[in-house]
Amino acid sequence: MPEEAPPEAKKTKKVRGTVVINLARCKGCGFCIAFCPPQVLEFAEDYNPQGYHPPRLTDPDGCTGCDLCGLYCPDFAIYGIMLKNGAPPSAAREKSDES
Amino acid sequence: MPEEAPPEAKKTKKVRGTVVINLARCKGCGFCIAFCPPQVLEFAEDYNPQGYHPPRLTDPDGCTGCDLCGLYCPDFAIYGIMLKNGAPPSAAREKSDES
Amino acid sequence: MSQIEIQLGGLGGQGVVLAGMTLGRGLALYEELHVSLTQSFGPEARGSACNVQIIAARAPIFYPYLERPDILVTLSQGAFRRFAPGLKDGGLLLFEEELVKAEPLPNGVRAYGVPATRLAEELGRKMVMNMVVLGFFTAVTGLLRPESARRAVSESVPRGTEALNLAAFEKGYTCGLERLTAGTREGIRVCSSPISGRS
Amino acid sequence: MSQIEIQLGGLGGQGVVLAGMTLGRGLALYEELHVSLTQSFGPEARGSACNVQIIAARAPIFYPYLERPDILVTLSQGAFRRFAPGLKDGGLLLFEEELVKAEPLPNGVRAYGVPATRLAEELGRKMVMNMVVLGFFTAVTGLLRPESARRAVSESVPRGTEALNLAAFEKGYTCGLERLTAGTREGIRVCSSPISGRS
Amino acid sequence: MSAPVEAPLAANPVEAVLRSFRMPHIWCPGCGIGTTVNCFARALEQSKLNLDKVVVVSGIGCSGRVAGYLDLDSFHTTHGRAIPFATGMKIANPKLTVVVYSGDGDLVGIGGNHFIHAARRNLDLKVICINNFTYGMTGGQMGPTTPVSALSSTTPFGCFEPGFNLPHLAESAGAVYVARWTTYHVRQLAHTMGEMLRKNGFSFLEIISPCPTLYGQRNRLGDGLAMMKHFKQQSVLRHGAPTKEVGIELQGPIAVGKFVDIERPSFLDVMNEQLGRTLEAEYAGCVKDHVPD
Amino acid sequence: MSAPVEAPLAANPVEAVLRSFRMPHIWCPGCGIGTTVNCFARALEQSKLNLDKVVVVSGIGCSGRVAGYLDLDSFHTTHGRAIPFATGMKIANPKLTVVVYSGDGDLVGIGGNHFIHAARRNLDLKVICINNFTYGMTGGQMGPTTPVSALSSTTPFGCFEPGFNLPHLAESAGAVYVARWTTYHVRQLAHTMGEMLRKNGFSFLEIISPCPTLYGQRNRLGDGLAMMKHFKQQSVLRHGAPTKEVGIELQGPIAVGKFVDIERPSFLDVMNEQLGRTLEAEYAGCVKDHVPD
Amino acid sequence: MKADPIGVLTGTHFFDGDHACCEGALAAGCRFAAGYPITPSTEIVERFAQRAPLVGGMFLQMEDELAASIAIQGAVWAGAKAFTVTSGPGFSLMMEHIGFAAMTETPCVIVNVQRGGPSTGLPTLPGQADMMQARWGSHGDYELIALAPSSPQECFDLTIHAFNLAEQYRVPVLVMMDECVGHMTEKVVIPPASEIEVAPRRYTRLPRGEYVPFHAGPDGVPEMVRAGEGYRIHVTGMTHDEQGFPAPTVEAQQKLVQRLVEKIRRNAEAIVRYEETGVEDAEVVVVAYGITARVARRAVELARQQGVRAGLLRPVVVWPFPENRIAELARRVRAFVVAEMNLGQIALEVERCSAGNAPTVLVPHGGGAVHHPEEILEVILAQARTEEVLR
Amino acid sequence: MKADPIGVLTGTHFFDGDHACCEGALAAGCRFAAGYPITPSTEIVERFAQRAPLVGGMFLQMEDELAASIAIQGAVWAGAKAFTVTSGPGFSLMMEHIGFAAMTETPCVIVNVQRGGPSTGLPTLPGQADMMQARWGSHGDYELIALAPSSPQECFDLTIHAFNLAEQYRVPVLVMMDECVGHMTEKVVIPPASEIEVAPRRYTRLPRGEYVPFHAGPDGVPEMVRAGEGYRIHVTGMTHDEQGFPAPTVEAQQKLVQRLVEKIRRNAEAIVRYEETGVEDAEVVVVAYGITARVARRAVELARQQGVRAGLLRPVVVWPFPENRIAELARRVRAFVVAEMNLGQIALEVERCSAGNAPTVLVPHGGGAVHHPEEILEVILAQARTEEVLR
Ligand SMILES: Cc1ncc(C[n+]2csc(CCOP(=O)(O)OP(=O)(O)O)c2C)c(N)n1
Ligand SMILES: Cc1ncc(C[n+]2csc(CCOP(=O)(O)OP(=O)(O)O)c2C)c(N)n1
Ligand code: SF4
Ligand code: SF4
Ligand code: SF4
Ligand code: SF4
Repeated sequence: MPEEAPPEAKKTKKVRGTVVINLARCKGCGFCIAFCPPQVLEFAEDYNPQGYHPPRLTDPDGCTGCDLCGLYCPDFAIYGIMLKNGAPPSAAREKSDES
Repeated sequence: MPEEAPPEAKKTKKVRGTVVINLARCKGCGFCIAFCPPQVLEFAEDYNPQGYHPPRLTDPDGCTGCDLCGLYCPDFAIYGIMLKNGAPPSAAREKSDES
Repeated sequence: MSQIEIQLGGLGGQGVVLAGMTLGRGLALYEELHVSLTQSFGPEARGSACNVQIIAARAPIFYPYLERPDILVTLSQGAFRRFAPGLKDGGLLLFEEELVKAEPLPNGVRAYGVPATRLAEELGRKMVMNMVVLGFFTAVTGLLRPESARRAVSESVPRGTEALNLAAFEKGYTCGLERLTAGTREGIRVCSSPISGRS
Repeated sequence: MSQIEIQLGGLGGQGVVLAGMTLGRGLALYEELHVSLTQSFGPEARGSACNVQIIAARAPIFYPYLERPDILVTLSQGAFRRFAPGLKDGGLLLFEEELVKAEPLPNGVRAYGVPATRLAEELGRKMVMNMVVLGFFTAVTGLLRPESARRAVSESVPRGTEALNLAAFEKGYTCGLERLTAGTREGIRVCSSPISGRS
Repeated sequence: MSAPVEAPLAANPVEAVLRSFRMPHIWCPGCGIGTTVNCFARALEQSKLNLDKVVVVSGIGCSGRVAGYLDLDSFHTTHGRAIPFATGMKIANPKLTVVVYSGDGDLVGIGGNHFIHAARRNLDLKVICINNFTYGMTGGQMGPTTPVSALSSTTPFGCFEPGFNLPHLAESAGAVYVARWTTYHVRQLAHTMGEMLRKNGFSFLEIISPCPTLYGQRNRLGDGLAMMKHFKQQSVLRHGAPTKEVGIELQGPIAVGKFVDIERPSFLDVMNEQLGRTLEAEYAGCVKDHVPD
Repeated sequence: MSAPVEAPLAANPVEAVLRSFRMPHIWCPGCGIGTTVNCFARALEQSKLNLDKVVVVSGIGCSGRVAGYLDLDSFHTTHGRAIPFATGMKIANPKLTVVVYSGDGDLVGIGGNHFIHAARRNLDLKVICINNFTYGMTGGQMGPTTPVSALSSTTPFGCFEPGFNLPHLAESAGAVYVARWTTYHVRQLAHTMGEMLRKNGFSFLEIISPCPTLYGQRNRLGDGLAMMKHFKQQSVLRHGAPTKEVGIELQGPIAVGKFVDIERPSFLDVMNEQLGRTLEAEYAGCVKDHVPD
Repeated sequence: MKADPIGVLTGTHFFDGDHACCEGALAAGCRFAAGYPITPSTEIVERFAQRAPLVGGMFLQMEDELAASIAIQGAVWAGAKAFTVTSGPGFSLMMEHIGFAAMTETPCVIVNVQRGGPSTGLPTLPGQADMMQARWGSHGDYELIALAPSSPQECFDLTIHAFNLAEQYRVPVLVMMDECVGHMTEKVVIPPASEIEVAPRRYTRLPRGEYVPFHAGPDGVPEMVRAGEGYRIHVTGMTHDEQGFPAPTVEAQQKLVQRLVEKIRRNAEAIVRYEETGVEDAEVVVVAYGITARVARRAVELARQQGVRAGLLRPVVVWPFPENRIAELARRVRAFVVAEMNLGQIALEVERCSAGNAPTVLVPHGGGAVHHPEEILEVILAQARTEEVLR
Repeated sequence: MKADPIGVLTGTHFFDGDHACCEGALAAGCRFAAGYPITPSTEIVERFAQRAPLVGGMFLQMEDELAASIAIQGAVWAGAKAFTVTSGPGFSLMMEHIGFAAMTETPCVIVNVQRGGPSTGLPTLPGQADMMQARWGSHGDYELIALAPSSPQECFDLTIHAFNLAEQYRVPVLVMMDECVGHMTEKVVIPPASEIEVAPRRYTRLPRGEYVPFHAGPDGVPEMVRAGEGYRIHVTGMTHDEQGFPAPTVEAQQKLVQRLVEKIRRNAEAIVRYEETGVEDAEVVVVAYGITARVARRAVELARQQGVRAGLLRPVVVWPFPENRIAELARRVRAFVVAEMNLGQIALEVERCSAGNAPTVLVPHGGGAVHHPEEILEVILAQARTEEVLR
């Protein structure tokens, strides 16, 4: 159940996941930030082209890549991925703020 | 409940009720006959103008005037009345087979 | 006369429409005539007057409604009352003799009664009265061959009831032949149909 | 010129329509002008561009649509981009200076910026930015008397929010007076309105 | 002839609320609809209501013809729309007692949406539904209550969709009074109708009724009388039964009785309360001035 | 900028079933509809279904726009009629997996009749209903789920008719699978949607979803996030609860869980069985030849 | 009869057409509205929902348009004046009940704020393509009245007029707005109640025994009663006799339907209303209604500026159509130019009525926005120069 | 393409129009019908329910006409040919979905067996008063095709034709029967399947990437796909672009609606079909359709017997209307006499198209029965003697 903090959230400080954000799509609802189990997201200060504050990752090490942000995001603007050995999967090369 | 034979049905042979039949309206469904608690109705032999056999009272003394026939008749063609002292109520003078 | 007009009238539930449809079918499919059958129900859906009108002709029929029927079949007093006056001078009337008192008979009309209900009841099913009438019609009018009519009957009635209905047809047919011999009420036999050319 | 054309553009949610309605109300009811206000939403109901068009005139208005606005108010970059090119030569542009970069400015257009969002935020409610703009408009254009505008404001905003909105109006109005004194970007003050006759 | 006594026909208790001049009615021999009208007439009489204030609204169908035979203000509306018509009427004049009297096809076939929404609103309507398991007026097609495997003119090989359990549907949508009887249960019908006339809120009565012409004969249930006897035999009295359990199949028991009779503020009660509380003295009352008593 | 890693956006698990070129979508900030689409996308993916055979049918409304954003064969029909459209589609090609995805106003407001009849038929449709307690697309009017005393543009003094208890209605009409979650319950949603994709028969999922723009703000429930938190707080897990007990009020608990999951032969099963039994070899099978695999 | 002051918001307002329409209904004495939300009409009933409880009225949101369009008729027979409002798709759903109202002679008002169609079309953008539907959309023969306001003020005025006509002729009256007029805001002057003429329901004074519910007077309109007054009437959508009972016969049909149609056709000259500008000397007459009439008026002005004698005929009442006036004009004008926000509807009527005496040229528009005046101007100029029929 | 023999009941039959219509649908390849019972149309689907399971088809009885008229469209997009049947009140309820079919270009057939209206009217008796509704009953601009059979044989033939036209133009096609034709029984010849031409659906051959769902070829008709084939199409009743996605703009509207209308208007000459009898030398031309055409034909014969050169023009396709033919004839005939079972519908079109060149005289009928031929004859004779416009 989402409300339980998953075990990975404990401060093991090993990069196991990260999020990919499509900044342009974000409408700043804050769902991803509020419901991130390890609480590693916050609003960025800048506005995106739509005039909203998208999320940003505060603690890259804390992200577990659980993709709960991805499930919550009503604008398909963010998702989490698990990383193997702390590196993004090989194909992970595109720009994340395509509009 | 209709299925219980009312106490009046016992053969006390005192005229306590009777039925009034509008012959022309009858469509011969037989409801009145089938569900008459003292079973004092039967089909007449003649046809009415609509071509149906209306009911007739077989045993005038048996009728209790309970009006169950009246409740059942889908064509408003019959009803029962209680009689005081074996006589019809004073106004009871019209012809019963008006069409 | 290039066409013949037939009307069948009765009460809803008497099977008038089925009788008409069967007759029409026999004429259309097995006598190779052009046939137009129309029906009208009474205003209310059930239990009221209904009638079937049939035109049979050698040429295509455009106007499908009767002017004045050559032949009228009445199965109820109401139908007789309503339609008999419209019968063509010299027309033919068939009627269920226990349900219809064919009076007053329009001038010049020849009439044949059939105890169709009773004949049907003899078969145990009042319902097939209409096929008795059809048999009677076939015999009396000679408008269609009995084979044509029989074929139409077996195709028109509900599956499984063919035998019963055919039996009814035969009863009516036989009765018709008898009555023909006996003559109409006026003692005049119906002449051969102008369009079928058969008697 | 017997009429003046005003356009207000922005994003859904910025209160453009309410600002326009308030302005229209002030002009129509308290300046005794004929006013026609039309609005268009973007294709989608929410979050997209919307704009209000106002015509104010001394005579009855038949054709209620703008040809080329005399005055344009833009609260979003999109609105500026879309509508600024349509502004009349010598027209007047008002814009939210933190949301709109008023460039390129069409030829001959005089422009005044207002930090409406910030002024509204000073009041604690970003929402009332539209009333700040209205105050600014009132001051800069002189099209309607501030009393007329104030009355329109109190009648147009949701019950219970009158004070807040009026405060926003005053902030905008004051700012407008200041900016007027400071001059437009081209340093030319907007001239008195041809139809109001007031400055 | 065989009537042993010449009595005033007008004394027939139903005549008082019947349009006798329109008899004979259109219903077939052995059709149960007329029987229910008898019961309704008795219920009306016993209710002591001012009949000038009682309105009957029907849709279209054999059952929908009830309105035309009752000597009340009566409205024979469009197919399926008796309830919304009645809704407008009741709200515009809350002093009317508004009875909706129609068929199952009309009320829960085409009219199903109005049925559930009216139940949800709990507007004070008395809905009497003649369930004959078929569309009678149009010639015996399958309907929303036709049981699986029953024959009808549009299911010549047997129906393959189950019919509604109407009491269950009514209750789940919000009805506060739900009962079912068959046309065999004439006294109970009159009694239940009487209760409905007194109940405030959406009340629903399903009456299982014979359509011998188009349902009975096709399904070998015989004529009207045979069907009545079948009802008698199959009925099981189950006052208070959970409505979930009272579904009907082609053969099998027919649960009858009063299943639901609860209190829940009616639409007009809630409305007056809500508007009164919010608007206080400003609330002018509902469509007030159209209704001289 | 703040994304710590540049990763393929296409890797977003929803992209595979999304029409990304149509983004941004029309839904407001904080609207829950998009969240449900995420869950649906995951469910689809995990179902291992051939997505070419999955069809989504919507009615009209904000929720009704789902069809247009999903990269499936998708049909954006008329208001309230998604279910009958889907019915025709499923019967004409039983090999399609037909999902009806729409709003509460669409499905049980104007579309209520189709809803109950489809449930009765138990045709194999997967009905996902976004319940935001209001008519979003048209500007926040009262709807069939708006609770008593809630404010809406047509109930400016508070709503005075209770909303439907949808799970109860669905079950009583005949649904074989009934569940409810809120948009807060994303994993459960994906799981339930997956079950529905496998279930044969009429299955129904109600998703309580925030409409901050038109319902939340007007009713002082705050923005989308506040509403999500409210859902989290108010939700009570009640798998298997009697649906009668799961009605929702303006404030108060929201029962969530899977309430009904029973077996009952589906429409097509009953049909094939019935026609097969009656017609034997003559039965040619249902709309058979239109469906090359 | 004068309006009941409680419903009249006397004063000068800045209203859009939707709000003005609502106030018109209230001023006309309407106390019951039923509706189902649909853009761009909903504002009318939203306002009604706000205002009604304060004046003894009620807005009922129904489950669909079928329900809304019959609920108002229930309310009417209970004694209320009632209306419903909708737009395209909802209007299509009301067709059966427009026929029911016509058949049962139930006075009621239906407002259609036209948007772009067909089907869901352009929900937020204008159209004028339901004009023929307004006349012909229900099955069977019937006649009704349809009005087309051009401004918020007219939305107010004509809504009152609609209620009055409904009562006078016992027909459904349609107010065929368009999104532009519905959402355009202008000054709306609401006079004091004492200056607003309101048609009372034509209630009978006859007692029960003498009253024949569907027996019409010389104008073809029967008197009415309401439920609950002891008349024990019967009302049916079936063909009925004068007593109101089903009479499924050719004769009853002919008598009834003929009367229903004639009560409008015979009174058409009294009902028809149009406004003319510069028609006296016009060689080209533009026919346009609703918002398009205002655009057309600009085009006519521009044409006059160019020396072309153009005029404008604006049907205010669209159904019945100003047949005679068109026929009359046809005999002396060079051409009719019909501008409407559709691909040719009222233009067909103009063409028919002009009987070949003057060509009818349509300036079509698919909807979603008004014409540009230049588009109309161009056609006016072309017609001034030619006599060819372009259609 | 030839008909699939499984659905073709080759032979000579004695059928009424309703049954013939059902057989026409089956012969045309229709394998899905959805409907809701209503007199006098139900026999069509009752037969379909009997026959369909034997030929791989299915009749689904829906909860109402709204559902029936959209369920068939779902079936069509799943690949079936589908139709629904109804009469007056049900037809009114289908109006929204006729618009949806027009907007989404869903080929489907709707049969209306006309009875007496308006409203519930005369359920068992004939009428022809839904003819204008057929053309105009849904909101917004659209065009469709409507046929009017005059005999059971034509009920068969034209139902096939209706399905073919639906496929060819991707429009809803209406078969406007009347109760008389529906319930009249005559010989119906069903040819062998190999002699029945059936229009296949115009499926695309393009692969997914290249296929543009609403991009039309030169005849204005786009190619189609069905659900489940991997094209992942989107279909909406909103104004849409060629890809099929909502495009709520004036431009998209103009382009789309214009095309929807033009694909019929431009092809009208190919679609129009009428039958003429004795028109060549006629001074008076009677225009009549459906059952009334057969009555009119008798009247024409009677007139000829009296030495009056009368002729009959029977529109077989009523919409689009044979405008050009009427216009042509108008220039040389003395008068048109329009006989229809209504109080004036198609007569208005005749009047319009004749452009004042010949008067149009209506022989109205309230419905419930056909005209008596004498009624029509009288008017023919009167017109032969006069040139006055009577209308
Ligand atoms: C809109 C519309 N659709 C269909 C019909 C045809 N119709 C008339 S009555 C009826 C069914 C009535 O069934 P039910 O309500 O069960 O009443 P019953 O005749 O069985 O008593 C139908 C479908 C109609 N009149 N109007
Ligand atoms: C026949 C018809 N009536 C009304 C409308 C207007 N309409 C469009 S969406 C909608 C309500 C949608 O509500 P809901 O299904 O709850 O979806 P939401 O927008 O809340 O997601 C309405 C009434 C319409 N399009 N068609
Ligand atoms: S959930 Fe999505 S839309 Fe909301 S803040 Fe996060 S990224 Fe933005
Ligand atoms: S119940 Fe009525 S209709 Fe039936 S037999 Fe008795 S009297 Fe006749
Ligand atoms: S058809 Fe059936 S329901 Fe209708 S009157 Fe006859 S028996 Fe009654
Ligand atoms: S109006 Fe409500 S339901 Fe519609 S997109 Fe916005 S938040 Fe979502």
